[in-house]
Amino acid sequence: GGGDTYGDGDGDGAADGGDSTAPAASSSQLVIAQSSDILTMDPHMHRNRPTQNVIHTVFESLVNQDTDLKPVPELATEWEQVDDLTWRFHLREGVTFHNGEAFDAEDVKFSIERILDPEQASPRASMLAVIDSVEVEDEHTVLITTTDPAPTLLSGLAVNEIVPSEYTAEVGDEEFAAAPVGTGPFTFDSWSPNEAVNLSANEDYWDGAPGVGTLIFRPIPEVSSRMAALQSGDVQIAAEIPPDLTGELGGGTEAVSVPGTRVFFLAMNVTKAPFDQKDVRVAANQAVDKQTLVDALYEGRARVLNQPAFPEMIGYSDDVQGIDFDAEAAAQVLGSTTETVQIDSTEATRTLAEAVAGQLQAAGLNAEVNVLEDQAFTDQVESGASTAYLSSWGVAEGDADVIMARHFWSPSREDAFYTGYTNDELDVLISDARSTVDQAEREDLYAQAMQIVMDDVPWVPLLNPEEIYGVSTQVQGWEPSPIGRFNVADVTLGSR
Amino acid sequence: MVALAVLVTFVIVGVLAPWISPYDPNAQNLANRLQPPLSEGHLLGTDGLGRDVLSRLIHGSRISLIVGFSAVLLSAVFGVIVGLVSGYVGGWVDSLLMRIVDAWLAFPFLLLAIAIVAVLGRGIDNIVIALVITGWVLYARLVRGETLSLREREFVLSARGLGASPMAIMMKHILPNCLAPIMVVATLEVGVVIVTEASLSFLGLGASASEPSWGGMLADGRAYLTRAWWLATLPGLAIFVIVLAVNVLGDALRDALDPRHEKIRSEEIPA
Amino acid sequence: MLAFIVRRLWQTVLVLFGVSIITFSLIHLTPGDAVDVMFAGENVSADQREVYRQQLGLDQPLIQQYFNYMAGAVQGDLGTSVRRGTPVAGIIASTVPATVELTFAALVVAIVIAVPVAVVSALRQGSLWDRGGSVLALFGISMPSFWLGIMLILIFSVGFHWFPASGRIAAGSGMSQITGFVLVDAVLQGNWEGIKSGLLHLALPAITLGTAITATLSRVLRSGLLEVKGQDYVDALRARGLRFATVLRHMLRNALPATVIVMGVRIGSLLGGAIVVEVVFGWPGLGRLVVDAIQNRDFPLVQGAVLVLAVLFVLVNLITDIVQAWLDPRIKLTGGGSR
Amino acid sequence: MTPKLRVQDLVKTFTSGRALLGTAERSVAVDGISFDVTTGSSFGIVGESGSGKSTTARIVASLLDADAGSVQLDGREMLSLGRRDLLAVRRTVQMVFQDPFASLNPRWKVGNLVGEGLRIHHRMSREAHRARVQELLEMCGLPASAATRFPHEFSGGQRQRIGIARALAVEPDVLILDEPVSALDVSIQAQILTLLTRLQSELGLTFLFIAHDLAIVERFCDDVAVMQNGRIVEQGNPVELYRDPQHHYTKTLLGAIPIPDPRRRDNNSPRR
Amino acid sequence: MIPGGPLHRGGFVDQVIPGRAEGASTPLLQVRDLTVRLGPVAAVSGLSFDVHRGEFLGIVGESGSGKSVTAKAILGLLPKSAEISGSVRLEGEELLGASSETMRRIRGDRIGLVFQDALAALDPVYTIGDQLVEALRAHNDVSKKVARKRAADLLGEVGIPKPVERLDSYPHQLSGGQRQRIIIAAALIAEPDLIIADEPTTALDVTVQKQVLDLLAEVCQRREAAVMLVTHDLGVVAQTCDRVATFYGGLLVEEADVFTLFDNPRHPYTRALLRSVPRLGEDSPFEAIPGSPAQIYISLTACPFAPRCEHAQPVCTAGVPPEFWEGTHRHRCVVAGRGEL
Ligand SMILES: Nc1ncnc2c1ncn2[C@@H]1O[C@H](COP(=O)(O)OP(=O)(O)OP(=O)(O)O)[C@@H](O)[C@H]1O
Ligand SMILES: Nc1ncnc2c1ncn2[C@@H]1O[C@H](COP(=O)(O)OP(=O)(O)OP(=O)(O)O)[C@@H](O)[C@H]1O
Ligand SMILES: [Mg+2]
Ligand SMILES: [Mg+2]
Repeated sequence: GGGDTYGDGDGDGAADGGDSTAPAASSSQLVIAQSSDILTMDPHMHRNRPTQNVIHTVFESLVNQDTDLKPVPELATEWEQVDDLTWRFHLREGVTFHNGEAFDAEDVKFSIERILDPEQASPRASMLAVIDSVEVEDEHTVLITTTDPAPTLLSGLAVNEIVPSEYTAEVGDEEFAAAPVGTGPFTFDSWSPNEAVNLSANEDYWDGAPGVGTLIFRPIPEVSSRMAALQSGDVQIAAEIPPDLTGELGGGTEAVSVPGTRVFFLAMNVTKAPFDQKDVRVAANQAVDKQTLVDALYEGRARVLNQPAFPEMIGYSDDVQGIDFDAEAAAQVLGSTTETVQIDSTEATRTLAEAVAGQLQAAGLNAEVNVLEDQAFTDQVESGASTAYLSSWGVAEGDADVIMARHFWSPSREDAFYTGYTNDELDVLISDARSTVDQAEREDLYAQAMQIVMDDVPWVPLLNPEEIYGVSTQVQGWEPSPIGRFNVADVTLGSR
Repeated sequence: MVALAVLVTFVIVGVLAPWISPYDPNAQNLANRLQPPLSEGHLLGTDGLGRDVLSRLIHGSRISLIVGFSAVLLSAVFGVIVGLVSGYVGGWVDSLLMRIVDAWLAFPFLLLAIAIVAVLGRGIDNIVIALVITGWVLYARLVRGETLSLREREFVLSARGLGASPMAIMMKHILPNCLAPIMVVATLEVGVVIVTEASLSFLGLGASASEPSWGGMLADGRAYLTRAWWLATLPGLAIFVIVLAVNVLGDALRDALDPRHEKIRSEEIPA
Repeated sequence: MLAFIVRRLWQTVLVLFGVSIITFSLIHLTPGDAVDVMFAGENVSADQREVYRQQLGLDQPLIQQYFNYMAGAVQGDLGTSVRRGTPVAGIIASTVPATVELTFAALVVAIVIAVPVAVVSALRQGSLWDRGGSVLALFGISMPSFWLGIMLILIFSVGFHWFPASGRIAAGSGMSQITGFVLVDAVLQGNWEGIKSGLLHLALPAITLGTAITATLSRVLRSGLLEVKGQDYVDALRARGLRFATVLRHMLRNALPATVIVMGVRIGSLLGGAIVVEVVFGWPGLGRLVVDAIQNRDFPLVQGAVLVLAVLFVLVNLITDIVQAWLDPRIKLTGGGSR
Repeated sequence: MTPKLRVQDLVKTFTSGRALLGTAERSVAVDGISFDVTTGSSFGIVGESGSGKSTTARIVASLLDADAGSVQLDGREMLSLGRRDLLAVRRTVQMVFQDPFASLNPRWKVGNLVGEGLRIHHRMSREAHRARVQELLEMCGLPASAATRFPHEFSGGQRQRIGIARALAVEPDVLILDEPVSALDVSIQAQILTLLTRLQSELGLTFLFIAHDLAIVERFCDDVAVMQNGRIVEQGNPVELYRDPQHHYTKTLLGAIPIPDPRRRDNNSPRR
Repeated sequence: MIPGGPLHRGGFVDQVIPGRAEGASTPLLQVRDLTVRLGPVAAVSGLSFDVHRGEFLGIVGESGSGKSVTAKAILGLLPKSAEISGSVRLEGEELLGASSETMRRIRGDRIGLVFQDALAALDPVYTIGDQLVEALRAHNDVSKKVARKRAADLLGEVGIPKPVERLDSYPHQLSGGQRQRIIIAAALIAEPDLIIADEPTTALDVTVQKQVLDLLAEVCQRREAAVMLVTHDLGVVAQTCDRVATFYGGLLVEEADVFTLFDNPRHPYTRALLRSVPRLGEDSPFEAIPGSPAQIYISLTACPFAPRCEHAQPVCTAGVPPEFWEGTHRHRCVVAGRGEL
């Protein structure tokens, strides 16, 4: 439900918000603009990244991810693997929820079971589906058992927050969403849908009181407006700034970026002409000048990919032989194709798709971009109707499994057709990697898998752009996270 | 007359696009992106992918003109018919039609656009269909309102007395008397429709991307307002010129149809 | 009169019924459902999706789903948003005031600008004033809202810092919601800062949204006035030596019916169609809600929002019909064909 | 022999005032009138302004629904005709409106206005059509060039003649004339009335003739009804009726006729 | 000062047009050489006449002869495309080309116009009460209530039953005669000095007609106002007017005091017109002037009546006939002027 106030804190004049003298830390106000509004404040009842970015300032998970996407302690201080199927987590002591309820093992058990409870119908259930049971060992220790070896359990736990067992059970789901209570650095005040989520500092936060008194999230869907709001001083951090617009920032604002977790690629349907020919797919890889794309469209704020993974990912391999740009070689093969190829895309990836299509065209492949509405696009590619499509896949978990098991593993063909590519050898490698908990061994398995994929080339891996934020120079002590979270507990506001 | 010339020029440009545009509108040159107007080889500069803006404008006139005119024409014709029938026949027919209009208006245009694109696929023809499906309502309401007033006028009564059929009364007596507002609205709608196409692009539902449209160019250019003003300004200007030409023509037509318009009809002096 | 209104409101029920059916069909014609959207780009197997569909009742036959929904709706329960898990009624209720507020403000802007322009243009047809007014109006029509909105923001928010770039009221103005209308609430609470802030926030979106209507309004009104100008009774009024303002009032009243109808439809489309402006200015209105809901395939929310829009439209059209009949006494509200 | 036209107990009420605001009040415009008109005769209606003459005319012309009563044409009830039959009736019954300008579509040229009835009821070649329109205009004393001009470019009397030409174009059996010559100078008046008389004797037309000029009615009509307050207060042969009026109102009416001789201004005349 | 046109001779401009014998004072309205062209139509040609306070000037003439156009021209109400020349003065003040504010003050207050077409002259969407009240308040500083009362009284005076209720009616709810009386009331309500009544009683029965004429006469007498009465009813002319002017083809063909005109008309058109008058109790056939009505295009070059005139001579078509004066009686017939009639 919506909040019942328009905002809290003390009235900071609207237009002159940015120009006012720096307020004292406790009363200072940090406004963050994202492109979309949250869906709910119940951490278990959504599957939406902007929502989680906000929720994670109020709630916390057992583990967090650092900038290299590696798991680090949050509400769990330590963990160990008891056996292939059992994990033990030691919980942080002396943590209380915003309503005063103490955080303990019961809350962890309650939260995970709440997500998995079919009655609850949590869309997050699939993320933790591998969990068989949660046992309370003692007040500050829990034991998690999985049905199968679960190498990605930690990344699953990192994105699922802990809610207070007593309070939640007492007030019920609806009331809980309206007045959520977590352990995070900020407490929830109000939410006016499509307008603002108002939070204030949790003075009793276990890691010390935050540096700002109020934290406000505002949804501003239009990029230009988001940047304008930043520049006019209405907001201090604006997320999702397209790289080619970073040049527009300045005058008290700057672009801050961090390597992102998205893999952009051109997928080719291996069951349809002309991509049923491997040499055509190879040629397509040769035809795309990724560096030029990075320079022109991303102002250099992206990395060229030679495999369907970026360096921070578990499973990325330096040894993989990618395919380099070679216009002449490409032209030799593509020049003899006759088909007109529709490259499906959504509006979000249109420019990149057009640029790639342009390069393919230059090499002799008759490529056209076909922009589809998001769901129509999904339908198209999942049903296998698409000849080629340009898309991206988010890998916030930092694990190659996310891509490999979804796009190149035959069991997943039932869920989505995508390129229709299968390879028995590859299937075995991926299956093995999925049931191995030893990370080094997994890395090795994936390295082999990557090479097979790059030999058969159902994809043209393109690039991995940085996450760019527009930030007011007022904001001090903030570092963006690759997965989009706002770790603003330590942020303070200086004068502009 | 100038207006007519402008309009004809645009149509000719649209028709001859493949022959007169200096470049392929989709030919990219990433090395040569965001060139300002009057730069070498590109009279009106290049866009974010290094495509020639002039060529895109020339090709874009096709879609924009087709969308603008066909959508307006079709919705006007359909809407006028519904409005005339509703207003003149009255009674339950009117109630029914107007309730349909109410329901119609309530419908989110986007939902319709998505559904149409989903069922019929992308392309300007489908954009036109979506625009017509939503557009006729305006004319229907307008004409119905005018008809309600006109049908009580004595000259309608007198025509009825002469034995004119309802059809003839609607078409020959009522319609000419509400043509002026229809014309004003229709000529305005040409602009509205072209801009709506732009808004669809803005919201990610534009025409097929392989054909440039002014609306699409404008929507793309908005991000570059400070950096490359020409990207949004030039297609905007093109739309403005078209809208202006159409409206000036509409005004002239309106005046021509107004028997009281003050001009000396000297050609009517009998010998 | 009363009977007329009662009958119209009764017909509204049918309208809503029709709207719900069409919306329902359309939403099911569109590709994908809420579950697909929710899990797009995630490693969620088809089986898992199916399970979730069952939990939400999306696996039931369409007719069944429709009847379930309508059964609730008839009892005033618009259902729960699939995406947000909160009751649809509450979500919509929180956006309607913002929408109405913006629409109203845009209308005020349009009237304030368009009426004088139309009057001067019509009276001095063909003059420089007339041409200037027309060009201005057409300029307004040719400028897409997103472009104008962004320009205004760049100039007045970023450049001069006169107006805020987005939102409805300064974050943290300490005002509680009573009616949901920012300005009304601010006045009720005597919160001057709130009034000021509310007005400042409203200004740019209202101007942006108002520009397009201004053009329509001024052109349609001008045409109406031109029509009226040549009528004998206008000469007759002048023959009585009436003041210009009085003659003008007569002309306006005669020219208004068509204008009112066109505006009625336009206001209608503003209510639901201010999407672009809402997006540009981060305005929490109904249009954006509907677009989000459509994109998320959040069926109950779309359906609920469309029903609310339908009610608003029916009201607007009812009001324009009444206004039209009030303006022109020759019109018979109750209709009915004569021989 | 059945009369050409039989009107019986006709009643018509109007709501006046603002129906919208609920201040409507009903007023009786025609209050139970009856009369017969025999084929080939002229029936005059004179009477007080606002007494329901035009209303009666409209009902008889099937342009307005009556509240009660009957109108029979050749013994056939007209008030309950369906659309199709109505069209046939319109060929036989035509009306000339009291307000000529309002009854002419301002956007039509006079040639088309006059030709409209022709086009509907008499298919003919374009040439014949034009010639006929020309003829009608000239019959009514309008120049042929009138065809290409719009109604607002004509004087009051010219418009009135356009209205007459328009009705005559249909070649009806029954012609309802609502003050058809009031805006004409006496010479043109005479021309039109002569034309009507000629048509009547040639084609056996029946006229329902509403007028204020008692002298014209006396000469033109075979019967006359005097109306006041929606009722016929007196009816009969005009010559006799004038000679020996019975009803008080008829007497007043006859007494108020201005005599076209300035030497005969009496105490009754406005300026003595 | 006033451009001499081809239509008059000599010192016409300075010549006092003889009005009533005692009319030595400046006339209330002085029209000189008024010429109006409407598109191709020469509606009025070289028109001159005076109207004095306290008198009724009757204007008769053929339908389409320019009577209404004259009335509108005096008040400056012709369409912009009309080509107008000559002079119209109200107590010395030139009205042709006067500023719109001057005209506004004069209209309604000094000169009231009763339009010929009553329905077209009423705003269809305002009640008649509103329209009357406005007409009064435009020139008199009275409250709405008082104005309404005056309006109702005036409606009563023009013979409209239940005047107070009628104030709330709309024009389309009235009968033709009722509307006509409304616009008479609208012209009278601000008590103008000159009332131009364009066929004000055509739709009225004779009793109401008499009531209305009585009212005009009363106003004329009480306020020393003048009335220009355009009518086709020669009975009305005979009973009310002091002087009569006859129009034909846009030309003022004859003017004389009412007795002279009826007793001794000089112009063949006036004679023919008088012959056509139907009289009660005479059972003669309707008598029309042979030939068809005049419609003058571009400009007048001959006597417009010549084609229909039984006395026509070659001189009649040689040019526009000049004015002939016989005391206060003037006419434009060359034949009559030569005494050959
Ligand atoms: N707006 C106009 N445009 C063109 N011609 C016009 C216009 N108004 C009037 N006329 C012509 O001017 C001439 C004079 O018209 P006017 O209305 O003065 O006649 P009138 O003497 O008042 O006749 P009536 O007795 O029939 O009312 C007519 O021939 C008429 O056709
Ligand atoms: N549409 C209407 N609505 C309300 N009242 C009306 C309407 N039409 C006519 N009336 C009233 O009905 C009565 C009769 O009108 P009608 O027009 O028949 O009179 P009439 O005899 O033709 O008078 P006139 O000689 O003045 O034309 C009048 O009192 C008039 O006010
Ligand atoms: Mg009448
Ligand atoms: Mg006239």
